[in-house]
Amino acid sequence: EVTVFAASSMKTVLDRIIAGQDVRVSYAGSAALARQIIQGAPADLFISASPEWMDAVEAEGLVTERQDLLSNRLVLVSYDPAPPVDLRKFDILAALKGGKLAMGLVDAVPAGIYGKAALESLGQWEALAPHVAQVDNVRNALALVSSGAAPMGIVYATDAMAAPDIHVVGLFPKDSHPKIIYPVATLNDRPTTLAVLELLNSYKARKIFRAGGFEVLE
Amino acid sequence: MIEICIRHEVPGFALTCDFTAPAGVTCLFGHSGSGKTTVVNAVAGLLRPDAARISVNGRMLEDSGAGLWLPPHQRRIGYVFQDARLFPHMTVAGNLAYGIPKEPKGAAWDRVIGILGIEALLERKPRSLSGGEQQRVAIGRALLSGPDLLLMDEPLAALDGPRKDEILPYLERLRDEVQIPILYVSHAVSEVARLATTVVLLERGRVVRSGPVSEIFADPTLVPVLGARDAGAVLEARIVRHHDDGLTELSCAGGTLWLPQVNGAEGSGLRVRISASEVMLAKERPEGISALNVLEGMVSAIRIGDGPGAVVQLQVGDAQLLARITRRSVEAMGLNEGARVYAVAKSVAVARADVGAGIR
Amino acid sequence: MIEICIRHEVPGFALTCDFTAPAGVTCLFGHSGSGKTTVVNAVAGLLRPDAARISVNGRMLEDSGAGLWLPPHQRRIGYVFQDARLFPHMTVAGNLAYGIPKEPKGAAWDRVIGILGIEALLERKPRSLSGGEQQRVAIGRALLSGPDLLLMDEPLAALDGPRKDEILPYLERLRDEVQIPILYVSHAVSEVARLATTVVLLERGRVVRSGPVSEIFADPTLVPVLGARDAGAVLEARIVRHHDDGLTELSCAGGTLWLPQVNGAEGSGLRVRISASEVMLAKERPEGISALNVLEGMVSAIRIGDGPGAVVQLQVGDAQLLARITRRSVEAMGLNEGARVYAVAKSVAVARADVGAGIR
Amino acid sequence: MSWLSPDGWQAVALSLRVSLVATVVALPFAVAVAYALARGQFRGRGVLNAVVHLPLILPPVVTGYLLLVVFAPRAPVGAALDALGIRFAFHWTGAALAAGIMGFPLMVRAIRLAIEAVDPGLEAAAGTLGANRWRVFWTVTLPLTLPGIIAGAVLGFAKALGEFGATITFVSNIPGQTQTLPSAIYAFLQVPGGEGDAARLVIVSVLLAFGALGLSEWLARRERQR
Amino acid sequence: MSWLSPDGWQAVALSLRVSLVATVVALPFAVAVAYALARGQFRGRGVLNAVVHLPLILPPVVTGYLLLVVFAPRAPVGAALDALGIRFAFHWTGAALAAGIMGFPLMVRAIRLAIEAVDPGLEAAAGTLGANRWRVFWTVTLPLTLPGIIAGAVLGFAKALGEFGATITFVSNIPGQTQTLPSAIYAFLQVPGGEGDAARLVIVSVLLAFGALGLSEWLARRERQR
Ligand SMILES: Nc1ncnc2c1ncn2[C@@H]1O[C@H](COP(=O)(O)OP(=O)(O)OP(=O)(O)O)[C@@H](O)[C@H]1O
Ligand SMILES: Nc1ncnc2c1ncn2[C@@H]1O[C@H](COP(=O)(O)OP(=O)(O)OP(=O)(O)O)[C@@H](O)[C@H]1O
Ligand code: MOO
Ligand SMILES: [Mg+2]
Ligand SMILES: [Mg+2]
Repeated sequence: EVTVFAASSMKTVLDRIIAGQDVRVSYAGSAALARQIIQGAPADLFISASPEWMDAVEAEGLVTERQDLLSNRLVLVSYDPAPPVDLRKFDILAALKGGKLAMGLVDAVPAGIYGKAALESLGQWEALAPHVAQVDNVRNALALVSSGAAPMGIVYATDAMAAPDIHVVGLFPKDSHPKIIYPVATLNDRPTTLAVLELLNSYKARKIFRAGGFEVLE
Repeated sequence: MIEICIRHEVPGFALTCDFTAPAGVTCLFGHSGSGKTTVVNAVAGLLRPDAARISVNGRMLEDSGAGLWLPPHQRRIGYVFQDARLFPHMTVAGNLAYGIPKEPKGAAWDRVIGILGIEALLERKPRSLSGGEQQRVAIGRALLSGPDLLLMDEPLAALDGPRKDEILPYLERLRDEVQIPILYVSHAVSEVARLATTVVLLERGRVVRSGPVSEIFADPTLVPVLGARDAGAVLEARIVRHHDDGLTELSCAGGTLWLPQVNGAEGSGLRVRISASEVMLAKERPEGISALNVLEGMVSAIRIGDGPGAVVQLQVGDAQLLARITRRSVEAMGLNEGARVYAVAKSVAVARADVGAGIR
Repeated sequence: MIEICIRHEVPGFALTCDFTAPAGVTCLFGHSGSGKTTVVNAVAGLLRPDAARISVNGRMLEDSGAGLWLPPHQRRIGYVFQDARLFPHMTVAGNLAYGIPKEPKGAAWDRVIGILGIEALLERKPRSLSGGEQQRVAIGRALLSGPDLLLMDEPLAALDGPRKDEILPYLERLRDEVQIPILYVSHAVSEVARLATTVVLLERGRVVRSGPVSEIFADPTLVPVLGARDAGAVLEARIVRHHDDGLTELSCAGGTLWLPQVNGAEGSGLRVRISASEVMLAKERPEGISALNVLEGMVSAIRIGDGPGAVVQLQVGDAQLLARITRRSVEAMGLNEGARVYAVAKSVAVARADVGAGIR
Repeated sequence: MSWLSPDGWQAVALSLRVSLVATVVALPFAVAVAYALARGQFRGRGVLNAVVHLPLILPPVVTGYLLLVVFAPRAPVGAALDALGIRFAFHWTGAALAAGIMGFPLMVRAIRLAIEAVDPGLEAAAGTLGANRWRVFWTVTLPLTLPGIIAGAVLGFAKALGEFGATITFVSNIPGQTQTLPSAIYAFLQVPGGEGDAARLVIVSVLLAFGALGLSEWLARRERQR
Repeated sequence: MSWLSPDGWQAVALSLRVSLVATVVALPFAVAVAYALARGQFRGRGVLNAVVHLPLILPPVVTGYLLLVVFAPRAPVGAALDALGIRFAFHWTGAALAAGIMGFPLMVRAIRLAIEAVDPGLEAAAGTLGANRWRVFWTVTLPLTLPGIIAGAVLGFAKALGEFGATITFVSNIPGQTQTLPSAIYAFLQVPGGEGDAARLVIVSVLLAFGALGLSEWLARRERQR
């Protein structure tokens, strides 16, 4: 039996890929998982939502093989229906109409860090900073928007895609923030572990990842 | 005047209690479990009986027929519980003021505090008071709430002898100086005899006798009910003179009584209880004896008990006296109804705990 | 034999208490706050005095000089508290068995339960017992723990009169049938007189007098300490015959006494207390009176009090009797030391609560 | 001060305010509910008891999520309150609400035990002295329950200081507005190497709570000695 | 059953096991600490009291982190225990440890209040009957504290059922191994469309806790009536 530690945003797609396999997945925040692995958790594979935490694990000499598995896009979502716009020419502050912009923790969780970088490169961060409501993970940012507590939020395209009750206003340009990377690493060389890595790279898996909104990295 | 009529049933106990009590102290008297507390709680509104009509001085507190039931706080009733129930987080003054509708405290305040002798305690917390002091404060608290009726459920039962003696005189002053009716529960005969105007005798939830205290206590047929040891007549007396040697001369129906220093103005009335077991009978007026009280009377009834004792009732003037002596003496002295005899009682023995107003 | 020597100081109170008590019941007697409970607690080990030497039948429980201090559970002491302190979560049987080292319960179990009359209560919980029953169980529990010494701190103070009477006979049977010393605290004279072999009189933390009960109670100089009302001599008497009319004939130092039915075999000894206030004095032997007890004696001391009273000590045979009469009578009768007088006491009055073994 | 970042100090100040307000505001409700549970004989007592315990039982995220669904400005309740000028969402008051709700069962438990220990005889005595139920409660039951109320308040305050999951889900983490100590600590723990900063905040938070505990023990002792 | 996924049922079973074990194992320690705090007169009483409250004050993530740092297989303590065959990290026993520690202050508070209400006179009486301190504790203090112990146990059990932050941080979220109800709920809430599954688990968790509450109220009532 193989144990995979995976960032919790992977749950939908990963559950589908490993269905019927002898694989258990522990979903939690990347920081918690990385720390646990560093402290000796019995994980065979680690899928992180942030390259930094994978770096931390690798620095401990625990990684046997590492690969950038997936990428993602940042999107601006809104509670009210809105026509798609080009975010390069869109005044988010005005569109908030005094409400909050929901994001992950801008210094702590990956979606927040990427989002802040994007806003900075678009020259909107200064103005928006006081209006940002930060939450501990992207899903809670999405919840803020879908409950109407925040009129808009910055989340992953994958989250936006699966949430029927919110509206995508626009995709942030790829070059507005560092590339979003979900690295995967094996933590031992057991054949069963390698088999799971193979499974993640299989055609079927790619199909599921893409269907879930991810971009599959070669 | 209190009119009480209560029907109440709980598994194993049925209460049917009707009585009317005039002003003064009405003692509910009866064995443990006879229903005394139940009656008092019903009057206070702490218990809701199956059916009841209760009125105090004409004001209806409860009339189950008419669907009337006043909650306790609207009954204007003062309740002194056996266990004081002072509020531990308040000072004595705070406890006393609790039931007073509004400031300023007025004359009643000083008067009640004076009667009860609790001036010095006002700033203290209840925990630091002795049992007797606590009960006095509890009485003051009930009084100061300006009640139409005072309920006292064995207010002295938890106290030992000396502390009882300390507080009884205050109760007497209450009875004599405060003009509200008191319903008093006790199974201590000496308390009842000393305080009661009216006695209501309860037995197994029913009123078996009620009437003025002198009548009930002089009734030899009630001796078994009251308890042989504690039977004894209650006499009304009047202070004639306080003598220099510390004795007080009293006149009562049957003649002159001498008691050690009794408080009270010359001419004022008081009540003396002469315990049946302390009365000695003599055929001739005894001479050269230390006992000062000798009353001449006529045997009006003799009740021979199951044991070695007998109770003799004497008509002394227009009052009655009881004497508890041995059957052997009844025979030896040839006593029978109508015989003239002398009742002899020591001053110090009579003084015991049975005279109104504090003596030792 | 108990040897006790305690020094203890707390702010405002210093205890210096030395006494040796023979077998039987030793009563610690004294006003509230005189240090009785402090002594008992020190003996039990519940309080650690500044300095103490305490031994029971030669076994040292505490010797501060030698650094010896046994904790309570190693002292083999039975303590009956004023407030029973039964374990509420155990049945009566559970409470009784608590201090018994090991099963099986053996003969002591049946004997103690028999003496205390608690067979019928064994399966009940303490909460449902009356106060008197609770104290009996507490006594049984202490006894069954097989103590070398029994401590009783006002075991009856919380009980009212009838309940006291109910339990006193059990204590007397204890004293007479169980051969362990008892240290008994009380400020009720009648209890002390009835139970004590030895009396230790405490005042403000110091032993003011100690000695056999008959000596202490017949001492007119101690009347103010004991309380005038409760003073009275204790006489040793012997049962001569139980008569058919319910009276028991006793012989004592000064002559014959007649009391209502006393339990006890003919020939057995018992103790009679004749309260000073119940003794009447006469110059001539009175005739034709209901009082059966007339003892001839000689005035051995007269103590005139501050009030109207006086205490007269009589030498009656080789025993002493006290009579409390008025000063007026002392003068009227021309009493002085050496005068021959007759002491008169009613059978029923003497019988009060002061004879060993339960009578009403 | 350089030991903590300005954001850190801000979080400390905010956490104190949030916890104090949460405790002070929740306390009367806790007392009322505890009284009802201890003395009441009404239908639905069991249900009330269960509902009060909910925040203890539910994962904090769920509680936060439920709060969000109820109090969001667009939700019916939230909108109604908004119209009255009462705001919870993204406001420190919301943090206080979350903290208060999370600490509520702890307060109620402690206070209820204390009320159950008050002698009903004293309340009956107050009744016979003319005090209606309301006055009896204020002048007798409540003062006698004080030690338990203090214990409950401290428990609630401590819990409020530590509350994280429900707070961040409900009011997110706006520095100076809703970033309490636990949120700040969490944020530091999410980035590699943030443990040192987190540790400093943990120390502050522990010191605060110990202060509250010490104060409560002292108050309780004083109360007992009176 | 199709109402819950197999993983869901597994989480329910695990949560029950974890909470029960946590409560049962923590209870004796809670009683001992409560007794020491209520009756002890030793130095460091204040410190003990403060330390006991720590899990309440600290954000659960911090508690979880500290547990991880202490009990992980690579940490000294964890390694030592591992050598003895005792495993906490990433094992259901670790979830129980976290749950027990988080519920500990609640248990201690309730039990301490109950012990403080036991009449020391009864303990002294037991002493004079020859019982040493140990026997007095077992036969007198403890039985009289029972209602408080029941209350404390239920509070601890409820808290254990709801514990999330410390658990997921310490032992991760491994299905069948360390995935308790709250972790499972969390996982469902992390993905769009998981709310329905989460809600079902929430209902189960609420029902379990209500059952425990009802049981405790019933036990307490029975105890009082005896
Ligand atoms: N709730 C109840 N259920 C059953 N019986 C009750 C209840 N309350 C009182 N009783 C019974 O009613 C009877 C009268 O009780 P009450 O307390 O009035 O007696 P009392 O005369 O005050 O006795 P005491 O002198 O011992 O105080 C007793 O036999 C008691 O057992
Ligand atoms: N811890 C203490 N601190 C100060 N004074 C104390 C303390 N314990 C007892 N005392 C004082 O010691 C004295 C003796 O107390 P003790 O309880 O022995 O009296 P007692 O003779 O048993 O009285 P009572 O008959 O009222 O029971 C009292 O004046 C009491 O106030
Ligand atoms: O209820 Mo928590 O898991 O302590 O925030
Ligand atoms: Mg009664
Ligand atoms: Mg004492």
